[in-house]
This record gives sequence, C-alpha cells and structure tokens, in this order.
Amino acid sequence: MPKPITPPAVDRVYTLNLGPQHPSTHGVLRVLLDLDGEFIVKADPVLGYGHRGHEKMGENRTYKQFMPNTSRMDYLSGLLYNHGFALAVEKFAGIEVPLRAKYIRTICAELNRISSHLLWFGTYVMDLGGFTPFLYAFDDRENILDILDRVSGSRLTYSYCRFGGVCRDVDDTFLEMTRAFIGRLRSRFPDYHNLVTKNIIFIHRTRNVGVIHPEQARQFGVTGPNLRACGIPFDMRKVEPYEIYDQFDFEIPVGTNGDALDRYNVRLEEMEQSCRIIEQALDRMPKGGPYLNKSVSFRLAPPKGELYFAFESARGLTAYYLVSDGSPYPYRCHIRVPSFSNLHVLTDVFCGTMVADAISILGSIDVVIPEIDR
Amino acid sequence: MGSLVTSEWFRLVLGLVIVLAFSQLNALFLVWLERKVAGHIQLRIGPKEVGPFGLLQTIVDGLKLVGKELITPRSADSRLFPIAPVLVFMPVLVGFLVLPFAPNLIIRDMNVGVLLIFAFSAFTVLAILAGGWASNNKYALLGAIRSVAQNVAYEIPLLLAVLSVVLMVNSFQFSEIVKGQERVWFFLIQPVAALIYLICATAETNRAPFDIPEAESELVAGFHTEFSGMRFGLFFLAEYTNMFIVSAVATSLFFGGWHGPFGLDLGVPGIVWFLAKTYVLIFVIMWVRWTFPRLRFDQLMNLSWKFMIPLSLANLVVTAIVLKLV
Amino acid sequence: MMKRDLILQKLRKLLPEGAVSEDEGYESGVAFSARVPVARIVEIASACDHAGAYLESMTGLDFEDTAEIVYHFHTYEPKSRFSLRVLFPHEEKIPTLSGIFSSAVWLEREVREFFGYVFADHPDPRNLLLPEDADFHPLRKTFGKIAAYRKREEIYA
Amino acid sequence: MGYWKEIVEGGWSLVEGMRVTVRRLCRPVVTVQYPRKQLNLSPAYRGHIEFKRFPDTGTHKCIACGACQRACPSHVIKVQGVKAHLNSAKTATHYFIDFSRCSLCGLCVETCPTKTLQYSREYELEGESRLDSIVDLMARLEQRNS
Repeated sequence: MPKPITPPAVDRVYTLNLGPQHPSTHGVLRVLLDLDGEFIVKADPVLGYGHRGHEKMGENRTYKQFMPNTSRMDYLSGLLYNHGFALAVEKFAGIEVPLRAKYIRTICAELNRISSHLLWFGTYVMDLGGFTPFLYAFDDRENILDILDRVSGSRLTYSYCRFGGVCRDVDDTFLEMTRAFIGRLRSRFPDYHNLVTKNIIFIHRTRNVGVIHPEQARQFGVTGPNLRACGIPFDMRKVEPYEIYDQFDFEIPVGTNGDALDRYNVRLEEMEQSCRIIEQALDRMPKGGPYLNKSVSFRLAPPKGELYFAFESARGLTAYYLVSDGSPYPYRCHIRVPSFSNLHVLTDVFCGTMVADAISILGSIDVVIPEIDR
Repeated sequence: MGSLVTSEWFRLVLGLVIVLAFSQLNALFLVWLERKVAGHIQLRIGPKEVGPFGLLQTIVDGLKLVGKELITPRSADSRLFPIAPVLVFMPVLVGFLVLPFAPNLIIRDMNVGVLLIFAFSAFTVLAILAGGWASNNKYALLGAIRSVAQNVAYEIPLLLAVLSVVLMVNSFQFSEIVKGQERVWFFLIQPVAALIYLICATAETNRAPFDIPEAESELVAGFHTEFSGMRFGLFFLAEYTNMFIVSAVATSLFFGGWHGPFGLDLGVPGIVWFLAKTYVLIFVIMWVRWTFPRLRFDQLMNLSWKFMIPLSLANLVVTAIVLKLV
Repeated sequence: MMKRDLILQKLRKLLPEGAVSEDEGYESGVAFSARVPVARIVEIASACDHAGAYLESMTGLDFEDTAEIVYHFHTYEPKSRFSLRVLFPHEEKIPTLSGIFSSAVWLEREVREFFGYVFADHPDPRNLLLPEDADFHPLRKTFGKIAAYRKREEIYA
Repeated sequence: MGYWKEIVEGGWSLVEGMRVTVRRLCRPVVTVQYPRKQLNLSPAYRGHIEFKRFPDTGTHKCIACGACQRACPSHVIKVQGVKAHLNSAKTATHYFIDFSRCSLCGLCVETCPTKTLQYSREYELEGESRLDSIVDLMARLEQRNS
C-alpha cells in the first residue's frame, strides 16, 4: 500500500484541473487533483466525455451490425475487440470457423496487440519528456498498419472479423510482409533498450513509481499487463485459451514489484511473445481453404440465454456479456473493459505522489478513455 | 569625424545595433536548426517548404506570431504580465556585449566580463517568476516556482565550475581567458569543470532533460502557458538566444574561444573558429534534448545538490591546490 | 484444491438448495452461478472476497417484471469465473459492495446511472459517465428505441 | 561505492542513448512528402461505396432490393427503384449515401445479392458543408461512363 501521507491543513490544498485538453491525458480524461505543493492529496477522475452509448446501440442492432462498433471502443486495439466479439457470437450461436480463418485472425490480432503496445511505448516515453522514441515507435507501427491495411482496408477501425471467419482472405505478400516485420521489430529492440530501457533518467522516473500491490490490484479488479507486472500470471490466452492460442508456445511475462518499470518491461516482453505467436502461426497456417463460413445469416439469432465471453485485449481482460431473447437483437450487450478498472486503481495509487509522477503512472497504466466511456 | 568612429560611444551604439540584429537572426536560425535536427533524428525532414531547406520558415512563423492577438487573461496582473516577456529578453542581450567573438571583436572587453554575464543570466529567472506569477494560472505558477528553485540550485555548480577556470588565468576578463588557451584548451585540463558547466548550462537555459519549468507533458507549457502572440515569441527567442550565450561562454572558457586546436589556426579567421565551436555545442545541446526523457523535479534537485555541487567544489579545491603547488 | 471449488462449497453451504447452478462445460463462460437474495449479497460477496476472488464485472439487466444485477467474479485460475445474480423489484434499494471490493464503487456508480438501481449507503453516488445533471437512465428498456421489453422467464427458462 | 557506480553506469547509458539518436540522424528519412509523393493504396482499401459497371450491360445491376439499406448499421443508405413494366425486374433509380455517418464496415457490399457495390478508391474528399458528403451513386456512375 502507498505510504500514508499526513493530511495537510485544508487551506494549503488547491485543486488542479488536469485535462481534458491536457497534452498527456491521452484522449479526454480529466482528473481533478487536490494538490499540496506538488504532492497529490486526492485524485478524482471525471469521465464520460467520450460516451457514445455503445451498450444501448448494441441492443438496437443485429449482431452483425454491432461489429463496427466494437473497434471504436478501444481504437488502439480495434481488431482485438472485433476478434473477441466474433468469438463470442460464434460461441453463442454455434458457428463453425474454418481453420485458416482462425490463423488469419490470430496473426492479425497479435499484430494489433503489438501495434497497441508500440503506441503505448512511444506515448509513455513522450509523457516522460523523451520525444524521439515516440516517432521511432510510430515508424514501426506504421509497418503494422500497412500490413493490416493490406488485408482489411482500414488502418484503425478494422471491422475485419466476421462471424465464421474474416471478410477478406490474405495473400502471400501479407505473409512475407508479416515475416519481414517481425525480423525488423526484433532488430529494433536493441535500439529501444539502449535509448530508453537502460537510460538512467528513465529508470529513475519509473522505478518504484506507482507501485500496485497484488492485493490492491485484486481489490480494484486490475487486469492485463498492469496485473502481470505485480507478479500474477493472469492472461486469458493461457487461463481460458480461446481460438487456437492453446496450440502455441509462448510465455506470460510477469514483473515483481508492480511499479511503472515492471509494467514497461512486461509490455516490451509481451511484444516479443506476440512475435513468437505470429511466427508459429505463420508456419502452421493451412495453405488454402475457406477463410469465411458463408452460411451465417444476416439476421442471426442465438438461442435464448446468456454468454459471458472474456478475452485478452491489449489492455487486459475484456469481456462481452450477451443476453439473447432469441431474436436477432441482443437483449443486453454489456462490455467489460479493462481500462475501467485500471484507471480506477489510480485514485488510490495517485495519493502521495508528485504531479510529475502522476503523469508517469497514468502513462504506464495505458488507459484508453473512449473504452471506459463506451 | 575620425574621433567619432573610434570613440567608445560610437562603438557601443554600433555594437548594440549589431547585437540586436544578430541575436534576433541567430535565434531564428537556431529555431530552424533545432527543428531540422529534431526532424532528422526522428527520421523525418523538418521544415522544407518556405525558402531553401525551409530556412525562411521561422521568419514566417515569427511574422505570424507578430500578427496574433496579445491575450491578457482577465485575472492576470495587468502591469506585470506584459512586462515579463520584455524582462526575459533584456538580460540576454547584455550578454552579447562581453562575448569575445575574435581578438578585436569584443564590444566591451571588461575586466569583469565573466561576472557580468552570469549576473545578468541570473536575471532571467526573475522574469520567468514574474511571468508565471502574473499569469494567475496554476500551471504557470508551478512552472515559475520550479524554475526559481532550479536556477538557484544550478547557478552554484555553474559558477564553481567557472571559478576553477578563472583561478587558472587569474582574471575575469574573457580576452585573458581565451588568450590563456592558445596552446591547450581548458577542457583538456579541466574536463570535470567543462562537463559540469555544460550540464548546468543546459539546466540554466531550461532545456531538456532539465526543462521541468515548461514540461509540456506535466504543466502544459509551464510559465508561458498564458502568453500568446509575440509575448510568447519573446520567451521563445530568449530561450534560443540564451542557448547561444551559454554555448559561446563555454567556447571561450573551455574550448579555446577564437583559437584553433593546439595553436593551429590553419589560416581560418578567429570568428569562424569561435562560431563553429559555438554551433557545435548548440548542436550537442539539441541532440541531448531529442534523446532523453525529462527528470523529475526532486531528482533534478538531487542531481544538483548531491552530485554537481560536491563535484564542482572538489574540482575547485583540487585546482587551487595544484595551482599553488606548481 | 482450487479456489473456485472452495467458493462453490461455501456457497452451497450458505445458500439454499437449488440456488447454485453449475455449468460443467463452461458453456456460458461461468463455472457456476448463484442466485442470491438481496439481503444476503454483502455476506456472500465477502465470503468470495475472503476466498481470493476479484470482482470482474457487474452489470444490470432490466426485465418487465424484475430488475437484476449480475456480478462476475474470477479467481485468477483456469476456468474459474462464477456469477452471483440478484433479483429485486425496480424500486428497491440494493446494499452496496463498496465496503468489500473497491472496484464496486465505480461499477455501482455506472449501474446506478445507467439503470437507476439505487445502492443504499453508496459512498459516492454521483454520475460516472453521464453528465452530472442527467436524470435519465439510458439502459432501462423504457428509454429510447428498443427492440423488446421482456419478462425474465421469457429468456431464462 | 554505489555513488560512483551510478555516475559511471548512468553516464554510460546516456552516451549509449545519444549513439542511437546520432546514428538515426545520418539515416535517410522515412516520411513521405504527402502532396508531392503518394503511396499506393491498399488493394482492400475501403472508400465510400459506388456502383460497379458490368461490361455485359454497361451499367450497374442494382435491383433496389434494399438489402444494403437494411444491413447498414448507421442507416445512411437510401435506395429507390422502379419496375419498367409489371413483370420486369426492378432497377434502381436513386441511390444515396450519407458518407459523413458511414462507418465503412462493408456490410452493404457483403449483403448485396447482385454484387453491384464496390468500394471507391477516393480518399481526398473535401466539402464545404455536411451536405457535400451525400454521395449520389447514380450520378457518379454516369460521370464515370461519360
């Protein structure tokens, strides 16, 4: 637990309005910080600037029509959300998926995960004041976007997955590009380490900053790399393997202290693990065969009942909770988003830290605000 | 007539005019250079549209700033607020008066030149504090407070590092110091002092990784958050002019001023040597900025009080003892 | 023994016969789900807390005849998600779990603003995502355009 | 001794970082100077929809069935058609989309029974008002024909 600070006299505390148009609150987060000098006494996030009502929209749309919505919640890992929704509905309605489609989806999802982590890497270092790694990371991320653009036609909100497959087959160029990208990314890691990971200033800005204890993480429901940085190897891809993740050989990186440096290391290692998954998938992918189960009707109606489907997005455990009344419209479509809990824990972690640390912690936790607002 | 041209007053007025023109143009050039260096470090081009290699880009930007409305926040201090940008630029100009560009190109070769330059550079912090305070904005105030603490902390090791050079030549006069480096540049004899000087100078000019007074990811823009138009422009130009001055001082104190290396002038005029070395130092400062993340405020203080000050003190003592013994 | 099974045993002991239904194949994404009376939700949830589960998700459901809140818990172990379900009339106040799980504070704020289900003694009953002056509850089936408003037994046979 | 070790190791790490950036300084830039140079569009690029022209008929094959209109999650498609006479097939007379609200999901293209819709390859779109984003597919097809 963070060390308790003596509450200062009331007249010493002033309120600083951080956001929603602050350079480093990533989107539209607004945090009301009660400060004593440079120290934070209380943090109160104000949310909802990006609320679009996706859950209500889900009730008014057929399952197929809801697919484009899913990539607009967490716009940095839109394909993972597409993938999760496709998996959820496939499980719910009992739709067969061709093997080739499973591989394509896995490769694209992992590419999307890497791109999300790369963007996080860049913005995090930029929050700490280092501007250059941001553009190096974007340079690499552009490569992923080119690859995904080639198969899906979009660079951000993909809507690539369909129930029973994907909307477009991949070609050999895609496979070559992906292989080339993995080699390229691996050759860039040493530079990243020299430029950022080993940098003494970076280490001082992150070590023992924003420590989340496992108990605290459990209390607040923290998931994803933030939880793994506390030493709990909880990853949906291993714990409840979905799609074909049980066939791949990969590890779940964990940290020890749960501080910002551990979160950083976990994410960087996760990129490497994603590379491993992609490599294995590329090797084993069936050469031909269907990429889409075309028998899925537009007004597809799962049987009455409910389904809770959890998967691992780039930011943590994400879940679709669907209730069907047997009609083509879901009766309830709830989305459990990881950033919601991950941001909530900050109200606790922020107390007693400096403003500069708050920025570092906020960056290290990797929240996407529209995902929380839904 | 002849007496007018050679008179001190004429010299001073002419010098001031040249300084004004040079400092402005130089600052505009440095802004362009910074953007180019940053661009190429980040694998992009930087300005390229206006003029050859985009050289006129900053002039156009400056014109745009001049044309912008000067906004004074309603709750700002209406008298202090407009003064602050002027205050910040004024001391920077004074620095040019004593810089030894070449053997005969010193506007006023005072015997306390070194002292004068540091006295006036300490003045900028007052202007920053005025600007931050007058804005009546929490971000600006935080930036101003940080700036004061930082400048106070870094002035000490800075001056201690300079003192060890002064001890070696027994003079505060720039021309004397430069003359003392005809054979060997002082940074070879005083590497620790040179390093400390460069680090502290970076901090003095609020450059990354010590740019916490204006840390854009924390304080939006720090002390100049509320300034718009040319008021912001003055802060901006002052930062770059300041950078030139600290680099020029470093050149004359540690890197031989107008001398070539090891007394080899190679027929190149002194001013070329001087400016070349200054711009190389400026490039290094820019290079550092685009490489490192920013320090936290308390770490910045730690660095000064725990590392810089003891080191510079030790360096000064060792210098003094060695000089006494030799 | 897995925490999930420990909790299952505990719940069987605490709750009446037939309240806990197991899902062997993990078909609906939960290992078992328990119907909990409103009055006992705090007691049951703190039992889950002691056993080391975390509150993963919490959401409301709106039926014509009843309101429902579904709590999903997980224990970080393979296939160990389980749910607690509370049924209550729309106007009734529900006890808050914020004293047990910190995460419940925001989750309950979200449920309150979107469904209008009121939590008794909630420490921070402001709106979370909606504007602070919003007096409507968007996810209630009485709000806006909807496909159907059903009774609970029409969906859960 | 941690004091000295930190100075040396920390200092070295800074030098390493500067080596990375200066090496990049000498490398060619990776950005594309956009209006002067343009990249190739992805083969799957999704612009707004437009009619395909079939070589056998020289025109589109839209039968105004309204499948795309129903499939569209954002309700941006309006299609109308007429029957030339009682027993003939319907053909579209009007087809509009409001591109400003389109989410480019591609459901219309996928549901089209005659496969007459395709994605356009335009990306430099601009307009002075929201109304400019309404695309008239029939007019576009004629424009391309002429």
